[in-house]
Amino acid sequence: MTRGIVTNLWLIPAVPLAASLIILSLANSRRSAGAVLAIIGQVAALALSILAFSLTLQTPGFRAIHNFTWFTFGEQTLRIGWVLDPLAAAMLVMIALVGLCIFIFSIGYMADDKNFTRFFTYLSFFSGAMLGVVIANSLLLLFVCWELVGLASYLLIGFWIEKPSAAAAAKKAFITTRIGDMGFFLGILWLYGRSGTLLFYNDGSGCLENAGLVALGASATFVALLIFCGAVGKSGQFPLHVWLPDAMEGPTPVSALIHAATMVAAGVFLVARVYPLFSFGAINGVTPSLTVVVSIGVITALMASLIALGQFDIKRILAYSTVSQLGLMMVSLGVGGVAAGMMHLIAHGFFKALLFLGAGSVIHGCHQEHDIRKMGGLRRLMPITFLTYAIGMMALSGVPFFFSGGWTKEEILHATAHWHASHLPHYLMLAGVVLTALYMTRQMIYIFFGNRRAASEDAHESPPVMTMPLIVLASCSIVLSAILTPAWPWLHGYLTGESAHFDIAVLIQPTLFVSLALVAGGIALGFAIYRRVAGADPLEHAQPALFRFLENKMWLDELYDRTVVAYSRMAARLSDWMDRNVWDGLVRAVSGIGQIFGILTDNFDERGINAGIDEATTGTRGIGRVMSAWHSGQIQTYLRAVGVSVLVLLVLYAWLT
Amino acid sequence: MTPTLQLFLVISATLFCIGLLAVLSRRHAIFILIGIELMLAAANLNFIAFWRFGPQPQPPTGVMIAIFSIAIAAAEAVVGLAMVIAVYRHYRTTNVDQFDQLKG
Amino acid sequence: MSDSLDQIFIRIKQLLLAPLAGAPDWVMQIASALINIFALLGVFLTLFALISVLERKILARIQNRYGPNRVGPFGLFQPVADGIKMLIKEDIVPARADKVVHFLAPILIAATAILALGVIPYGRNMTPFAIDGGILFFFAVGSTTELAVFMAGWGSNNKFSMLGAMRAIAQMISYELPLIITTFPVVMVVGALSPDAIVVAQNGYSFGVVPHWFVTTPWGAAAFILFFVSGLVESNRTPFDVPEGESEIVAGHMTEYSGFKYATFFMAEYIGMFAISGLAVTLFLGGWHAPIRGLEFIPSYVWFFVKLSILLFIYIWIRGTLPRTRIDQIMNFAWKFMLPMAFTCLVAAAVWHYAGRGVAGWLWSLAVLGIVYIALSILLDTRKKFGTRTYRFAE
Amino acid sequence: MNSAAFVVIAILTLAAAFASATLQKLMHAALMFALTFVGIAAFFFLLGAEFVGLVQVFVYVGAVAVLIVFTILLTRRDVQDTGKPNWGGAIIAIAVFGGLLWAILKTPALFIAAPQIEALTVKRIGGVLMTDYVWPLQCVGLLLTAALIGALILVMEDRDEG
Amino acid sequence: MAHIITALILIPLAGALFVSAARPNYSRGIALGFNAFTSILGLTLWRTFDATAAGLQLTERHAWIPAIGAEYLVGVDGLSLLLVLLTSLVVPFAFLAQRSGRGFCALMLIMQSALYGTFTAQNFVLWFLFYEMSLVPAFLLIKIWGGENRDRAATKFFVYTFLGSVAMLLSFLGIYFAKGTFDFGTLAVLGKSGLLTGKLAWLGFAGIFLGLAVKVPLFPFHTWLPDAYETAPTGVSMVLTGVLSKMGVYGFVRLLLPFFPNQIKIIGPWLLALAVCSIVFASLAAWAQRDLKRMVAYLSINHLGYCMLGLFAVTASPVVAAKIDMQAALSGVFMQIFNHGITAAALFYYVGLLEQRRGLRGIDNFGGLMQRTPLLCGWMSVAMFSSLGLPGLNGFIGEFLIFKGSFAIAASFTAVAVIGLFVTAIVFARAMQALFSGSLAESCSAFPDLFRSEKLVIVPVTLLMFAIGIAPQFIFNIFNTTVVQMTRLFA
Repeated sequence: MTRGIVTNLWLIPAVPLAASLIILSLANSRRSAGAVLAIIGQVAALALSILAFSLTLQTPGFRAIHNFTWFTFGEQTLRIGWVLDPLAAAMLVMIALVGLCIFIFSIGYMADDKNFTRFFTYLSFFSGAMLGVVIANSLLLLFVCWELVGLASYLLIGFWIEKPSAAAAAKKAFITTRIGDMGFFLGILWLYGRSGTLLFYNDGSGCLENAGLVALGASATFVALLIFCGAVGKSGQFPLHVWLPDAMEGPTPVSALIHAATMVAAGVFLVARVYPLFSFGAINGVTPSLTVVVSIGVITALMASLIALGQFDIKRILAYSTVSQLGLMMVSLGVGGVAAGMMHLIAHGFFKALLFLGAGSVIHGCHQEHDIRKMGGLRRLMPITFLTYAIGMMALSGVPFFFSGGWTKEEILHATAHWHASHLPHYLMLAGVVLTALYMTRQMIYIFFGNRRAASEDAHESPPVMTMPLIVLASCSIVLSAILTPAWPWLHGYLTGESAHFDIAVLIQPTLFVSLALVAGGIALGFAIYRRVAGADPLEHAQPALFRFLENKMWLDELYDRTVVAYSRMAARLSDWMDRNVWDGLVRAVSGIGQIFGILTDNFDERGINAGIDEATTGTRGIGRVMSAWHSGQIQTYLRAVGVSVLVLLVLYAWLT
Repeated sequence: MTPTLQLFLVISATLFCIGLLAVLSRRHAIFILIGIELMLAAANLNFIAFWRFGPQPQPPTGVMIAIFSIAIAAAEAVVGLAMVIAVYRHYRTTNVDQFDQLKG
Repeated sequence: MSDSLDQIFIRIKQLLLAPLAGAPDWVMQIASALINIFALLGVFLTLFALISVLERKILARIQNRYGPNRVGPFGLFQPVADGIKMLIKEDIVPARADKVVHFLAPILIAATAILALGVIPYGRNMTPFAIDGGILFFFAVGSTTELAVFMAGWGSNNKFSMLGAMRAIAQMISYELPLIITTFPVVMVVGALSPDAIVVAQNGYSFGVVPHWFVTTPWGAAAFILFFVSGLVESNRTPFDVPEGESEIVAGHMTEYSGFKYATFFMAEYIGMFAISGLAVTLFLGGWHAPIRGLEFIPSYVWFFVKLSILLFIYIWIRGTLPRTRIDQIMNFAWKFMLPMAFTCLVAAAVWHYAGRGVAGWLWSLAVLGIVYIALSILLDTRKKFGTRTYRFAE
Repeated sequence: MNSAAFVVIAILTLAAAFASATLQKLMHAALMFALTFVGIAAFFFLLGAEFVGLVQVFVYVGAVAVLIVFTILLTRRDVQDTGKPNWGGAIIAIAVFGGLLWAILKTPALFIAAPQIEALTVKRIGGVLMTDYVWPLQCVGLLLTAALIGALILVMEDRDEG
Repeated sequence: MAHIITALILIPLAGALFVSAARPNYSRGIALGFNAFTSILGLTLWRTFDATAAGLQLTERHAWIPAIGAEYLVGVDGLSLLLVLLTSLVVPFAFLAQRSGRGFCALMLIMQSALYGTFTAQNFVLWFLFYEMSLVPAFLLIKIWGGENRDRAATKFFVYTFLGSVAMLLSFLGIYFAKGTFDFGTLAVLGKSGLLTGKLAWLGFAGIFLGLAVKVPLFPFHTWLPDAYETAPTGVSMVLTGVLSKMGVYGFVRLLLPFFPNQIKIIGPWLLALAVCSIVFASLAAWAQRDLKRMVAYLSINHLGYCMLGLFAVTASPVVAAKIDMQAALSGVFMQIFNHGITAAALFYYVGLLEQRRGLRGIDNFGGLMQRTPLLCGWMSVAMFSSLGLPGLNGFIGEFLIFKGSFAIAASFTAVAVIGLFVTAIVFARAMQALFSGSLAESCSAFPDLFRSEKLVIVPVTLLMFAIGIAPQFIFNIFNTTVVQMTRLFA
């Protein structure tokens, strides 16, 4: 039974891909058929995922692989394959479920868009690719799906192609992720070169298994870091995060699906998947690569949360919150809490999707208005959206008890606390928690509390097709907390393979109380600052310079434009100039020399040879005339000459001997 | 004065120079031919003399050469005289100095 | 006995030489040479005198009249009379003639004629001068007669004599070729140029009756005839005596000569005739061999002179019967008939020799000669040449 | 090889040769030419090569002299060969004679007497001619024919030329 | 079946004759007919080709000019067959790309026959004959049917390549006098122990290297390519980039690398540097281009740079490479040759379509095409992504193998070369943004979308791209044994 499922594990990504191909071939007008097909695809994928998930429940630490040859070059064969293990199964279910909700939501949201069918093609293509990433057993197959995911995100961000800003954002996303991918590609090459295979698990000889790791040896850290570049690019970590906020140009369901739940999570999933590389040769859990991961994670988390405080676009705030949450996940992975990181990832997938869809329905309600300063007091106008949004907000800021986010955040703080290298990340993360709570409450207040402002005059509740997914996602966030509480860490056990047993006592932990206090403090602080919000943002009022710094996203974009982009563009112009003038110049110089040489030989020929030959001819003619005088025609003169010459010869002979 | 080879050579030399004299100094075409014949005869005399005075039991090459040269000289004389006649018919004179048509 | 008779003259000679035995050998050589010369001259001068008169008598007989019979018995002393007449006659030399050449011509002609006689074997080892290349000597000397004739013609500074000399030379030169070529077969068969060897090669008789003379072979006969005709022409005898053709150019190159010079010309002509017929005898008629074995006892020189006189008779006989031929006919006859026939004799001789010299060879060579003769006669369309003259009277 | 004959012949030949080279009268020169060749033939006889002597007489005296004489006749109408023979040629001839003489007298090896040889019979000459020199014989034959035809063509009077 | 290669070479020639004789308006039809015929021949050649046997197959050997060692020897091995198939694919593709008169078709057919000849000839003199034969039609095609300043570009192209080939000829003469044979097989075997010695060896190497480097084109010698491709008509530039540049790479694999192994080892790093330069500088230059055709031209230099990187890594690197890396690099190079042939041709085809519609081909002359001609933009973006090296399409396979191989052997160079990959991505992203996105430019408002005939051309090619991208085994089977044999030769 297991064999059967693993061998055709490929069906899970294949169904959505097939769906997208079919929808692509449909004419643009067949709107409903397209949507239905996409939904069916997604449901099928979800069903299969649940089936696979149920399979992994049988034995703890379950792992089934199916490898096959993709192609043979020369005498070598390149093998790829699928793997089914708790990590993959959990991700499969999360992606499928969240994807389904978003599909349903986007039916409503995109209803009045003329390229409706094409949207669903791209969505199902994306989910297919994402599913492919999750189940890949070879780093190469993972990379292939990784790139397809990048392509899907490019297409989706630039969906409204007529908007130049969307196209620019798509291009920016594509290129920045591509930079990360290049690092990832080099990592793959290095790994393949060293360990001889790219298969993760190949019953003993895989690159993540002992044999492969030993073959890697010292270069494991470099490979890990290079692969981490890919993760940084895709998950929008510190240096390469600039594309994520711009990616909000795309439709909200896109942002929800891609920039909240799935794609950005791929980076974290990647680090989790190749964790043995990172942790190879770890002395009590600390390796250089992991420390790098932690430091990047910390920087990203703090920076993003600070910037979120200064943003006014509803979706950008959420984007920055995603960036900071991903930073947090990276930190948890870095400090060794893989299971904690994954759990937070899954939980975050749900409530971030919820928040995005909430924002989507708010925007839909406020007639495409994005600026939170123009909203307010939607509490009563859009009650369902308000309620679900509040639940999402509570989960995100880490309120424990009923909300999944809280427990996972708690778990992560627990892991950072026990990190041997240093305690700094632990404290910084605590600050991160406060900041998260702060900007979420700011957003809540701006949108739902206070009196209505311009855009929210005639706001109205979104139709059920949009509110239903919200409710589902909200309920999921709450239900999920059940399996996440340290009291009954079922998911943790599932992921790490240990058995989970119910124990309320675990709850009573000092860190739990500290985090609770921090969250409450954060919310209280938020209310304190933004209670009477009017016109200008209080923070801006208090610290204008700092606020403008944050609002402009720490001028990172401008920095990049002025440095990296400018220099490379200048390099391009330089090489073009070099090409046009230097190398071509060389060729022209050579041809010039050739011409000069030609001219030289021509003159030489004209003056030197011709003139010389003319002289010679006149000279010979003169001699000729002299000689002819000798030929008088008299025979006897000739004979006399003969006689004389004989004589001369005789005399000569005589004189010589 | 028993005839020694040297004597014969002297005689043939004198004959040769008389022939040369005739060729160089006489203006009449036929005399030139006579001169040439004399010179050839002198040469023959030399051949036979050397054959005769040469170390014996030798094959008669000298004689052979003399015979052949006589034959050839005869042929040459015939053609020479024929030419003299033909030239005479054309120039109406046999004075050699007049035949300078091949002047350079 | 026959041998002693045969060698009588040689023995006489040795007798004459005996007193000089002690002298150095060049003296001996000169003495023997002188003896030979005197003997030679004696015999042939008397023969000349005899023949000159006999010729006139025979011609007369042919013309049904007696000949000179007044001087001596049957006119035999007529030559003495002529000789005295010649000596007495005035010796005229043309005014602007080239005196030296005029004077030298007759001497040269006589000398060459006599020289030619020197090499002919008159009897068994009775050859005055036995030169290895005797035949060649004979012709070499024969060829100088042309020069002498020319001197005569040129020396007398007379158009007629010049023309006569030209004709004589032309005639002699063109017939010299057939003369020499006809001797080739004999020389080749014998394998030697000396006359003695040729005569010796002709001894022996088959069936005792038929002598091995070359004339008995077909090519020999043909060669003999051609040789004889060429001999006629060489010595300017009728019917080829065009140079002295009285009717046309007086006496040819001898017109300006009179007296003793004319006599020497006359004598030279006869001696030339003797020489040619003597050679004909040695070459074809077996020299001094007897016609049949039975008659070998007769001395060799007798046979030689018998054959010689027969030939001379034929000369005279021809002179008496044949009319004079035109100069161009002579020329054509020489080049178009004589020369090819001479070459055929040569071929016939070769065929005869290689067919084993027997009867088969005889027949083969006869066949070759016959074929060529017929072919030539057809080709040469002599009819037109010798056909009857068609006279065109002036209209 | 008696020296008396040698001396007589030598004097005769040289005198005749000199005469033929210098006599003003054409005909006399031609005749003297014939006499010279008779003298040379005598020399050959003296040297034991009878055959060559005979051939010499045969060819030169018999044919060439006659031809020369005929040529003189055919070219009679030209002016007599007036004027002294120009001395330039004479000087050169004498000089060459001097040179040759010097060469002959200088080489001592020539001062040898005639060794004894067996007679050179015509048969032997014939034999050598027909074996070793058969090709040259054919060539000379060809040459003579060519000369014959050539001379004829040169001399033939074209009917239409005159 | 014995004379299939000669038939392959002669049929296009016969076609050229036939076309020049036929009526002008039928010329393209006839040419396509002949192309179909040669393609069928190519396919039969592929079917009869025994992929497992190493060494030359279907060889035909005839005495040609024995005096100078020139022999008509043609034969096919994995690489040659691959390139023959590529030619029979690209040339009809080029015919379909544009309207063509009699002269155009005839010259293209002659060029096709020359290409077949070059890829199958095994004797240098014969190879050189076809090598030059392909040059002349290319020159004429550019000169007569080219765009503006075509004369200068055509002459530069011709003289430049010709100079290179002269150098190559001279060095081959040196080799001939040293070894007395022109046959590639024997020379390759002799090559292991060094064909020439001392300074002469370097001269010989320099001559052939110059000749082929100009043809590939390798970095410093590439300046003729942008001008030539820019002015050349679409069909010609498709063939030029699709197959003619492959002659250079084929030359490297067949001639230079086996004949001068130790010379290459000595200056290995320099060669690798050159390859990397041509990758990085070409892609950077492509980014700064304003003319689409010129941009694609630079990109084809970049892609050929990858081939050269792969080749030099295998042969030139001082490091003793593992068998897997050499085979990976080599098969990557062969795959890249084939793929780039299709993709570059496709790109030129699309640029040609755009040029037909707009009359201009500047990157700023278009805008928002996605709204007006979605199909054209869709298919064109597929071609762009394939050229970009997006996995799932054919470009990626070749590039991945090349990078895998060369990274293991020459890590530092490959690392720098990855920049080239990245910049290509930027170039295409910029191009897509400029062409497809934004508001529909009024100049392109009247653009017709793909006609049925154009669809018929594009769809099979793109499907082939996807097929190779997803299941490339059927291509690998062609040259796997050749790769194994060559790695043994180069090791």
